[in-house]
Amino acid sequence: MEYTLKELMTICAAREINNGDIVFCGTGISMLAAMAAKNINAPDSVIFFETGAIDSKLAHIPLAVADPRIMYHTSANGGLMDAFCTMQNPFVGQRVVGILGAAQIDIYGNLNSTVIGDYNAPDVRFSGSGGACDVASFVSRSIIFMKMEKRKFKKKLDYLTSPGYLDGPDGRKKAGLPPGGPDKVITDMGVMGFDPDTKQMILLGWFPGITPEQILDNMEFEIQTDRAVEIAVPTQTELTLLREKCDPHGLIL
Amino acid sequence: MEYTLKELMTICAAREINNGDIVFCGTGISMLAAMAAKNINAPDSVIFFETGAIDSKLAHIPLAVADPRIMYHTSANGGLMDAFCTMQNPFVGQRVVGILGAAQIDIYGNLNSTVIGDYNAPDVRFSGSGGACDVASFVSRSIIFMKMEKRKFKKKLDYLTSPGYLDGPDGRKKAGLPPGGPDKVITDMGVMGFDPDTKQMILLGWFPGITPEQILDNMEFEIQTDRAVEIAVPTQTELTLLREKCDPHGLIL
Amino acid sequence: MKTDENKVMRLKEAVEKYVTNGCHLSIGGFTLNRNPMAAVHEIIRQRKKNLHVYAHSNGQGVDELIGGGCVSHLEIAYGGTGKFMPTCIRFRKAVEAQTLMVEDYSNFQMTLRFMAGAMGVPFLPTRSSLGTDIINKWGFSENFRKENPRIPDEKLVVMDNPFDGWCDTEKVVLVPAINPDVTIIHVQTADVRGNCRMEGLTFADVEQAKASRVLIVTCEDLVDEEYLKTDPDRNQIPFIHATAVVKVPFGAYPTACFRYYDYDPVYMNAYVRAAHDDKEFEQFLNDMVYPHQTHADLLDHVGRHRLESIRADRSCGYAKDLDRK
Amino acid sequence: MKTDENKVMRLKEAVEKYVTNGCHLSIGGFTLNRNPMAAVHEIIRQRKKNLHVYAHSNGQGVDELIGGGCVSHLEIAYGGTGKFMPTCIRFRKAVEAQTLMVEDYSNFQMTLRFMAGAMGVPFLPTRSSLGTDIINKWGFSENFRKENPRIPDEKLVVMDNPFDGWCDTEKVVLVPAINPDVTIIHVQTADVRGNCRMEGLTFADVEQAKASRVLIVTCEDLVDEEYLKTDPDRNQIPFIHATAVVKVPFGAYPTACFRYYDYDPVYMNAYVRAAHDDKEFEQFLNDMVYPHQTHADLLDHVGRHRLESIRADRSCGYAKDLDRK
Repeated sequence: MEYTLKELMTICAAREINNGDIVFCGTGISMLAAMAAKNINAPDSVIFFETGAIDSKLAHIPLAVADPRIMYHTSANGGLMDAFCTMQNPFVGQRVVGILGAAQIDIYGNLNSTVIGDYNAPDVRFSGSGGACDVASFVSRSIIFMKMEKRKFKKKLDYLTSPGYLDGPDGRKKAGLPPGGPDKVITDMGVMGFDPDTKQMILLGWFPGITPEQILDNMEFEIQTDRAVEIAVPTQTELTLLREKCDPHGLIL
Repeated sequence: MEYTLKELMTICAAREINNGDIVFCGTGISMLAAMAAKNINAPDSVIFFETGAIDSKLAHIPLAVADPRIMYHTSANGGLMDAFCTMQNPFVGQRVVGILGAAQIDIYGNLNSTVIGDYNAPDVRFSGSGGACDVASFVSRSIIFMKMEKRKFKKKLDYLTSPGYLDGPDGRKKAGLPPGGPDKVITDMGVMGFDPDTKQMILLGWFPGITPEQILDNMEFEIQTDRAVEIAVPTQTELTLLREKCDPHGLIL
Repeated sequence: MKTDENKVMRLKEAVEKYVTNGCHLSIGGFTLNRNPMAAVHEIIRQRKKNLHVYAHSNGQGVDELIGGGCVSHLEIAYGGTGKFMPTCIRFRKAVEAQTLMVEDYSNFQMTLRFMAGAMGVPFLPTRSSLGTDIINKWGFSENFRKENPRIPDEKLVVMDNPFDGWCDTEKVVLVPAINPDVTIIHVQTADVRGNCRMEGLTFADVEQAKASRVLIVTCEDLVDEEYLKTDPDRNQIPFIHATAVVKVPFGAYPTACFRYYDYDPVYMNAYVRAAHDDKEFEQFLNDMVYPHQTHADLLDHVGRHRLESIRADRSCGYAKDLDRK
Repeated sequence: MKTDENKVMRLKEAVEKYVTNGCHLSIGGFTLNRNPMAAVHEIIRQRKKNLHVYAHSNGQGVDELIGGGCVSHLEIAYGGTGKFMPTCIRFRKAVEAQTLMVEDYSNFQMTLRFMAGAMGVPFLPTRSSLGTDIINKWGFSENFRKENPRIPDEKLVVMDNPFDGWCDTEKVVLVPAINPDVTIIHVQTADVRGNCRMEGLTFADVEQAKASRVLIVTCEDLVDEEYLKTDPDRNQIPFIHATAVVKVPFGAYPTACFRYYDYDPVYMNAYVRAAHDDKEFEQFLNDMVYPHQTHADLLDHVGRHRLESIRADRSCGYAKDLDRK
């Protein structure tokens, strides 16, 4: 069955979500991945928005985390305080999985979504943290969407907006952050994870038609590729459910 | 018109409440005073409970600050966080008047509602602060009900539960408290205020049939009496509204 | 954990499983309203011991737990139920007899402590109690605190404002977070996953619920998930926080439950009379608590007439014509 | 102040009176939902200057205020509106041109800052952002902060946990309180005294409202006090916090208002196209904002057909069949 790159990326992320996970998601592909997981492999995952909605029905796909579509048929409609306290909560916070995107990422999974260039005289200004820094600070596990480009996989970030492992295995502890950190990086060429000891990014898999070398060519820093395998293409079921249940009008895909 | 001592005390407190005041009240005579003010002299005062109810209708007199009667026909039903944050709020907090009671009071209007004797091996244990310490800490002005007894008007409190002026004019500032403090003490023999300079208690008035000497005889410490006058007896209107509108079944009176 | 699991249990089993001797417990409600009394009675019936209880003003429930001999340590703001019991009687007796160790805070401080626990921060700041004995005098000794890893080393910490006078504030007092092992609340409506809807004031139930490792919810009505999700603006606690859900009609009795029933003045007055005397109180427990297998049995003992007298009027949410003397 | 006063004003007067040049302002809503857009347009129309704006993710409103030349300083977590505008365009241009001074926080931090302001404490603690440039890099210089008494001397303060490791926490970051001069929110329902009821998510509107010296409420429906007090569990802001109340139907347009109307994709797309170019954007303001005396005039210009297309379905609270491409 034919599939687009975006569909493949979405399904790769969805596969990382388990039943029981509480999924924090942003706008666009991140929200679609959460919806895909719920419709395909993790029907008992819970979709959760920083704006305060928990377990939204999502009868129609939202175009922002404050879209009125997320307010319909939830467990409780609260506000930002409720949402972020849930993530920082010592019990339920540990069950939250964050799905994030960014402009830049480094080898420890730290993210920049604020500026390119000097912070006080930036070449490019992005949206800023939003809830991303909060999610990356609090939750046990995050999944990051990135486009494979040298200017995005950076040796040194122009601005560290959202913490990954900071500067290594003890980075979070030294800074005072709770445990946790990035788990997967889903790109348009393959999927990365993090070495459990060094907390450095490693290649886990490449997409059909891509080679590990091509991936390395699109990064400023080098990562280990010896544990990587080719990633399974989306199944017909996955694709059908994604297209028909999650985004029938192609608003994101 | 005949009146009881409790009626006189209630009306004395009610007279201290102005239109626009947000009145924090506890159980019993304090709640009745707030209801009396609203029905007699300050129809646009707002009755407010630490449990989270604002501007309750009070169609029937509550017997506790969590009585379901306070939840009926309010501006908003919240919880303790809402209520105490309202009192500590820099804008509306200044409009809150607290009505308090206690087991002991000293010359600076500090209150004890916790223990008699040693804190760790008390002779008598009382309820403890509840919201009283919070109210006394935050609000601009408080009115205190006390029974005139030597063991209640103490040179030194056994336990300082709720701050008055602490140890003098700079007491609150030195401790880090916001401005404010006790305004009136309503007893069963007369009414006290506080000297604006020394912040020490002074006699403002005695009830008909009582002399300033009798009041001093019932206190462990001495207070100035030279500014005191006889207090006006309740008017017929005051008494009628109190009896008929506030407590028709005599649950408190 | 599956998130769609059915969390419905019997009250007896929930208390057996989660309320263990020596555990740290908090209960919802305030003075004479929405205390989880069915659960309190079950705890007394199971003769739980050495509970470390956290309370703001959780009046009737806390006093019965103390009277039942279940509590060894208590962190509290107010022991009373208003007019019926200006000072909780079994609480007062236990403190004066020094059979109960007490640490005093204010209502706001206890609320902030639950809030801090729910927020996942070690403390929250306030200006309440500066200059008072709530800061100066500790009920739990320094030694006891140091030896007990479940409580913080300091009762409270006074700190200079690190933002140099910002908000006209020179000092704040920091109150330490509470994370109870178990919180029990009684709500008007819950579903099988544990979504909760309270009516009227919520007191500090939401903060207590979210601060706790285990949350037991007792409810008047156990409803379809669909029912609660159709009007989510009214729901305060999403199911992700709940561990067990128990349907217990009149589960707050003898305290009130807004829009369902009022407090029972007959019970309250009988309690106050009995509580003043150890023997009479034992007799009270022997009549009202121990002999009943379940809360339904206790309600049978109380009888239809009394329950009818406290039924809430539709128009106002309480029993308008109740004799409350 | 009389508490029963009627606070109803015209929008023009409320903005004239309270939103002064250089004042510190926050607006409610989130990205493309419940921004007080009628008020935002009135501020632009009155050509207010040098506003110091506090925003978490108050997307469309903040970008239009910046585009209208009203804002000199901005403390913000997220400048975007989701899919329509992943990064706010006039915001981005102003930052890159250095005509706007920006200080970055996270959404939780901005929310906590409003909460601290509402609570009357100088700061609140969190663990968010430890180890990041949100702490290390300041947009407002130390000097600027020291010279400006309206902002705290420090952007953030990192502190060791004074309760020695309590809650497995070694460090926290303290975020300073915000007390804006004016907060403007748009709600579904208010009464003449300023009691407010929001439907759907409340975002940080409640904290923003209570943190502010002046609160301007615009509302879809202006109702009898009786109506709101009959169901107070649904009301979030009691009248004691409100300064002015203005009835403005479609007052959040072009952003959404749950159960009333959806966002308008036509407006959003036209805005995005225009915002990329200074001249086209000027034209956009000349068409959509400046020529209209009131919000009703702007709605007339938009036309019945488009407003009808975004009307919320009763069943779900938004426009189910809206073409959102």
